[in-house]
Amino acid sequence: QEQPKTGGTLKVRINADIRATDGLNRDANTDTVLHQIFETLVAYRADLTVGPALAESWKVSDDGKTYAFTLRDGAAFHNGDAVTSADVKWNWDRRMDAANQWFCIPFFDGSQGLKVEQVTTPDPRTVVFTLNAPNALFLAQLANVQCNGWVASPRNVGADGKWIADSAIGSGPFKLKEWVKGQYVALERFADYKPVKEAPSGFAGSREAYVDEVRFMVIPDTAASETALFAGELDVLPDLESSRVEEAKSRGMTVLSTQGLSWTAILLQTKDPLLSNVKIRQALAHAADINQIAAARTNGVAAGDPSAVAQASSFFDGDFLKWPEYDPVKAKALLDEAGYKGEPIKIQTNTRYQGMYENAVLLQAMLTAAGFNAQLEVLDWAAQLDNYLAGKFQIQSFGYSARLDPSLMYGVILGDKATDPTAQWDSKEALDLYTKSMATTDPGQRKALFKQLHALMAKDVPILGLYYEPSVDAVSPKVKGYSVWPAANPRVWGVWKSE
Amino acid sequence: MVRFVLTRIASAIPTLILVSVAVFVMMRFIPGDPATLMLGDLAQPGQVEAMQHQMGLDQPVVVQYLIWVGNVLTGDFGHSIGSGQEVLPLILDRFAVSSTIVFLAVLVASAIAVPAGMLAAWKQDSLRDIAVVATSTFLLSIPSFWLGLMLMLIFGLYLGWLPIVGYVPFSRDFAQAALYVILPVITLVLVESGPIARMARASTIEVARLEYITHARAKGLSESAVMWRHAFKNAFAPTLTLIGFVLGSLLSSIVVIETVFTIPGLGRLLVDAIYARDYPVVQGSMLFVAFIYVAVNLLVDLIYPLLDPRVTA
Amino acid sequence: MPTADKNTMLSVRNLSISVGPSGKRIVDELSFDLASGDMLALVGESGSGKTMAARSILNLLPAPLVTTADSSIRFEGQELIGIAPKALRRIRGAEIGMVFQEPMVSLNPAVTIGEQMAEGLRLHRDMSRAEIKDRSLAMLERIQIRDPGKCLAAYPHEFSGGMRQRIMLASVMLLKPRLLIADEPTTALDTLVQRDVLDLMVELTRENGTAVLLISHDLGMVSHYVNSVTVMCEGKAVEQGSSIQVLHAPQHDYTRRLVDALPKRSAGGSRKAVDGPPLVEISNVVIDYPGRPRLFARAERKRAVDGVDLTVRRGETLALVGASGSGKTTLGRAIVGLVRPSGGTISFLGKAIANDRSADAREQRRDMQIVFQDPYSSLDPRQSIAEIVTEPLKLDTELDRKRRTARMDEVIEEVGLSRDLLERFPHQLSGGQRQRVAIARAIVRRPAFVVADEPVSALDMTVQKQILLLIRSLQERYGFACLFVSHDLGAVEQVADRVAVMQDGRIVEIGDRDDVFDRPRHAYTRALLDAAMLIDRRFADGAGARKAVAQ
Amino acid sequence: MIARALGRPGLKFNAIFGIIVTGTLILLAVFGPWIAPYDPLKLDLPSRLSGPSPLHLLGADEFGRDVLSRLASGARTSAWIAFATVVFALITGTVFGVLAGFLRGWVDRVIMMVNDAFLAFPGLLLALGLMAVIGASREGIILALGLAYMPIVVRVVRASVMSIREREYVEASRVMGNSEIITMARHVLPNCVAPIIVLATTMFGWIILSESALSFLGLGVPPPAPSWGNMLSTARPYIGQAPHLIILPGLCISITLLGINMLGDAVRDWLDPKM
Ligand SMILES: Nc1ncnc2c1ncn2[C@@H]1O[C@H](COP(=O)(O)OP(=O)(O)OP(=O)(O)O)[C@@H](O)[C@H]1O
Ligand SMILES: Nc1ncnc2c1ncn2[C@@H]1O[C@H](COP(=O)(O)OP(=O)(O)OP(=O)(O)O)[C@@H](O)[C@H]1O
Ligand SMILES: [Mg+2]
Ligand SMILES: [Mg+2]
Ligand code: NI
Repeated sequence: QEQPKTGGTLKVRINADIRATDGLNRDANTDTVLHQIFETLVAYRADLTVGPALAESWKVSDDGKTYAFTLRDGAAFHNGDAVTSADVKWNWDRRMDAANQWFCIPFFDGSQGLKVEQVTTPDPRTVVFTLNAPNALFLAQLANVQCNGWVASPRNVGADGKWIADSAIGSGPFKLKEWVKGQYVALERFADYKPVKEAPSGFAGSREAYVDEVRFMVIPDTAASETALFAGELDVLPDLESSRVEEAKSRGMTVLSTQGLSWTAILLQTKDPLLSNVKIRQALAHAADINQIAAARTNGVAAGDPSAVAQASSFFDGDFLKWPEYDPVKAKALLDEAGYKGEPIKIQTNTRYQGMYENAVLLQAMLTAAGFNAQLEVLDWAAQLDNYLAGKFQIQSFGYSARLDPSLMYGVILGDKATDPTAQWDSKEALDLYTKSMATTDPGQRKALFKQLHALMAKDVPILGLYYEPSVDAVSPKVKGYSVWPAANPRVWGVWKSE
Repeated sequence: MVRFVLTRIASAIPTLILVSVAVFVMMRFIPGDPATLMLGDLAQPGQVEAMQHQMGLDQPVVVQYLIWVGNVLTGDFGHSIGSGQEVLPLILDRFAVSSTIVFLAVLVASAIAVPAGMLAAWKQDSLRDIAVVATSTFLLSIPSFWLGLMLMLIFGLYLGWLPIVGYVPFSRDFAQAALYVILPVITLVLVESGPIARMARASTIEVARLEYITHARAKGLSESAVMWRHAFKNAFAPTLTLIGFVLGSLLSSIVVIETVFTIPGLGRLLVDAIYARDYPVVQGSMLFVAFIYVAVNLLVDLIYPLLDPRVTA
Repeated sequence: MPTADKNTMLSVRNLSISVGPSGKRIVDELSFDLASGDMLALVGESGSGKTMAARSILNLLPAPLVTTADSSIRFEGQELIGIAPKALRRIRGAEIGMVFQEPMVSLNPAVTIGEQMAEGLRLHRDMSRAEIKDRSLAMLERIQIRDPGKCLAAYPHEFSGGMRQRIMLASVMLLKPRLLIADEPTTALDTLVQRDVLDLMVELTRENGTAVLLISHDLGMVSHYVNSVTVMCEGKAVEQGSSIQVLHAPQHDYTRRLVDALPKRSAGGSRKAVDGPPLVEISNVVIDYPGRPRLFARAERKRAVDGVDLTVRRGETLALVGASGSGKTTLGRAIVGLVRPSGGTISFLGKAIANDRSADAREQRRDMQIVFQDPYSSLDPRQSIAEIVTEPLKLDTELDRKRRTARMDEVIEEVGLSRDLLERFPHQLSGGQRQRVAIARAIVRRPAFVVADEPVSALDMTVQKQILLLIRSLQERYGFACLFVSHDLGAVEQVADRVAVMQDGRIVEIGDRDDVFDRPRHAYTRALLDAAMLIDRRFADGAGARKAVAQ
Repeated sequence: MIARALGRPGLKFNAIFGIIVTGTLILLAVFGPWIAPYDPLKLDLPSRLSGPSPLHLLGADEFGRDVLSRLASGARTSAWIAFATVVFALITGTVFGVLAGFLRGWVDRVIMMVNDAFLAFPGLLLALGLMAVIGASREGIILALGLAYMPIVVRVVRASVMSIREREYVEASRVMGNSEIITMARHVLPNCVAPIIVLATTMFGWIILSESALSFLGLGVPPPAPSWGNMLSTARPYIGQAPHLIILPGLCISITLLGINMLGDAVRDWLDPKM
């Protein structure tokens, strides 16, 4: 193992410019960049358990209702100010202020069960959260990557109470150096960073940085970014298309991959006159060879997974793979039983996300082979999303953002279709199981609940899960210490460049 | 002169209004909106509506339009929904990039193609002519993005001579900037030389048939003097119109090249904004593109009389 | 065959021009000599190769045309065929100047007059800028261009056809070339200006000992100014000799036909049968053209016709003569409704028709027709001759196809066109034939009134004569009235019953033909006639011509 | 032109080449499905990204679909779109161009104002908008490209109508007593035909290019139906692995355009009375 060395510039691709630095106006690229600058109290480890970040440790009361976090020793903002518990509370209050439209508010205001009743700061290094009831997801939501619930310096906000444009004073291992809009975001190493003791894993643990500068290059075009990587103009290319792995390897790049958390699924509109018939849905499940689709799409990196529990998750085991097996003959029989007479079924997809498009093409071929009259309808992504939100589709090739806990994933697909068109699975029984899974903190019990949920889903087929999009990153051979993890967001600490 | 320019600009106003209305209506017609896109599958119930309300998208389209027009008239093009940047500086920034490449390309293409076309026409059916005709027809037949990809593959990837992605403004580092614009400019030059050379050739052939060219020869002028002093202006006039057209249309179609070479230009801004349903940016840049189009046409009309005095501005 | 003597300047031998090295011959074994200070005319029918012969001297043949190997053109002892390009350029412009046939297209529209005049001087003569300018100004003055200073900075399109023709001539003569080739230098000019220009040319010849090769179809002019003549027909020189000899005692058949075709006053004078009721009445008509929009000033309107009163009676021919640009065409177009008068009334058969675009007025207008000044551009290039001639008949719903064809055949015969032309298109006809098609189209519906705008100006003598006779005979047969617009007094004399003279948009004199020709009252009419007499009359009167030559 | 140097006689080289290429394109468009060895949509995952082989003569794409079959089927798509777009743009453009050029006055002003707005409006947005409204379809592309090219036709037609309406034979028709409509139909329109035909051949090539550019940006012919443009754009990621996927459709476009441009030149020469 080579010894880490400091210095150099690391160039990482992002496919679109970041949106802002306040964490409220966000997308995946924004999350990635800002999490290098800012720190949440706790963060996910690579095995999806929650570990220390800004808080070096925490204590949960016996009733499971209070969480006391101790801030990392020596934690400081990029402007030199020490990070205090008051800063944590200030950030929390700001986030929970409805005027700021933080989209994670529902996770903490009781509307989904969990409610943070109080935040107190007994001393500068201790901050205490009091909940309405014990909750399995509190830490997970605090660590939620997309929520950007990190702690920023109050100096980021001007006298008018508004975030100063492009200001980014955090406590992370890198500070913002320059943001050239549309071109790149440059970060430089924060020399006074004091890492926690725990070894780095995921977003948690030590964030010791080695490179002097990191440049997140905005390269929207995939092919161009690959070319740039091969030509040595780029060091890290996150999210390499699985089909491009061979090519990258043949050009001497290091390709790293691991199971992912973004569930790729085929949505079925159970309110559709045709698809409301469970036999037809079952026929669909029998017609689709999810293992072949997964293999073709991910080049064998990921296996098919019909359940809402990812293989990367600690809850996963073989039971979650139980599903109507691939059997076109049976599919045909079921179709006949259901009285299907070749009515056209439209599969909505888009070309913005190649995975969604290719899955749709493969599915269409399989459905056609099984006697369905399936047609592709290629839409603009925004239009497809609109349809998703309104429930306006028969079949849609879709992919969910990463959810780091199975309950969260079930939470997304479960619901009352009458009030929430984004709900895919409208089942009272399942909803009860899901609610239980959140209130229970014991992992063993939760796992059992998930199994029950999955068994129900395999009967009902409200959605056709395909696989979890693996994280596959390609890095130049000069880059050392880089690793991938299920949450997929690249981390540039712990990375150095050889020679 | 002043009056002419003013009336021309005034006559462009209905065009601009029409464009702005069309853009506005069309953008609102297309399914999907910025709030949806921003939240995606992470949206919690009610959040999309709240965001739409905050963006003012829940108001009637007519009201939205009038508010927008009112603001534009006071010079306020609004802020980008995506990045929160002010729209006008954003557009000007990106336009500086696109126009550098487009103007450079059109300039070089004209400087090569016009003389080539004219020299070819001067000796019709000579070997030189055949070479020019064959080359320009060939260039005319290559899709620009394909050519761009091939050049990128050869010079960037295999030979490694030139950078492939990105852009450096000339104001920052001239030598670097020059390196970065070479490939996109060459691609555009190759693609646009075809039509310009053909036009120059055709109009020169037309002019060379005319009596005053013979008359210039009868005066004892050398062939090159006849060509540059007598044929050039007359043959260049129609070519200028084409160059103006190329210039105008390139500014809106350069997005393809910007995509290939990852150049943060106006075209990409527009297309990305369309995909992201960033209404203020789409509206602003469309209006800007239309304005530039009108301005280029005006410029051509102003130069034209210098070449052909029969046409008064 | 002439033989070269010592002071021969230009000696052309066996000049043959063919389309491509082995194609059809356009000029066939042409030989002639020209001495310094002398004038030689090439005359002949349209398309006989005059222009090409002249162009070949400066090696300026258009693309597929070439001179054959055994041709020889010697200029001051130097062979010009096959001469090196550099030596040729020294001769072009400096030693041999050429004035092209079409003044409208011989000047570069994008270069100022001053620059185009100076160019030759700068190239061939060692002169300072100021000198060049002085010379140019002096020359422009001599050719009677008003305000020569302004002229130098102007562009060709700002001048009338006649002015451009004079400017062309000036720019060539400015260099005082040893040999001047002038191809139809006066076609666009009225008789007055025509005389001035030719006089100037003669003067220069005297001053500098310049030899002139003049190409013209105008025998009157040739006889007046030129000593020796070569008559060409289908590429061959059919007759050569002194102008008096050739024109007064033509030997060759073709020459005889040419000379016979010269217009002469029809015997019997004005016909008296024309005292019918007025057909067209024009009173106080004013016509303005909207001027070009100016940058700072308001558009200047141009008054083309300024308060004209005119009556045309049934069955008569009223000739409208006058200088180029005096408003003749404009008036004719206004009568048939193509131009709207800005004042005054035009009535046809007692009904006011000006400014009336209703279907009713259209109906009525079918009774009057126009033969345009330029027949070629008035024929749709995509219609066959048969279609062109029958088209007006289609408006008559009573006529079926058969009757239309019968009517067409009749008219075609009347205008003397052969039936095998019917399937051809306008570009496949000669100028004279096209003119006749235009006339056929105009009379096929038997209109009561026809405006004939310069129906003969583009034609050579023989064809011209045929057309004039045709008009006369058709008129006798159908009794239609005709407004005959022309600058050619010879033609007018031949066909007109009455004559109106226009100057600057006004009618300055109107009366019976004989009255106007023999007893002109207005000074302008007199000047016009004098100029014409000088040229035409002297030729008619052989003694006068001889006297002129002897001078 | 080239043939003149190659030594005539007979047809010119460009005409021959143009006719052969266009003829092949038409044949492919009509008989493509019968010539193609496979269904262009049939997946064959084991052969994905494979190069030319006896099984797939021109190789297979990222889904193992037969490239030859897809090219043949793409010819049909491209040709049909180009053809329909040209017809659409020509008909609408000619109608408006003739109206504007012949009637002048306010009709002209209104038409030209709208026309300028169309010209100043990036075709890309038009395509996106229409596609969103009509749904991704060939008809959407035809309409979008047609509307994008119509203003050019309007301009060309208007210009030639304006020059022709000043000709004396048009005046002659009026003097004859013909109504404006007859004059327009009988004398003005037929004489605009030459520039319109030349424009049509040129436009055919432009439209194939534009369609491929649109497809390249993901706005063209909706997959999985193949068009040369969308084949090119979906093949882009495999440029190094399976270069044939990008070279072949590119070549098809270039050769077709070359043929059509040459045919256009030949038509131009043929219609030019001075040649
Ligand atoms: N470029 C050319 N190619 C082939 N034939 C030509 C060309 N130019 C002229 N001709 C032919 O050459 C012949 C002679 O033409 P030319 O211009 O010398 O006649 P012209 O005697 O000057 O007649 P006009 O009195 O009408 O001017 C004509 O029959 C004409 O059709
Ligand atoms: N379309 C026009 N626009 C502006 N001025 C015009 C136009 N047509 C003619 N004129 C001007 O009107 C005047 C009369 O022209 P017109 O054509 O009637 O003369 P003409 O007597 O027929 O001359 P010519 O003998 O040369 O044919 C001229 O000064 C001319 O320059
Ligand atoms: Mg001639
Ligand atoms: Mg006239
Ligand atoms: Ni005459």
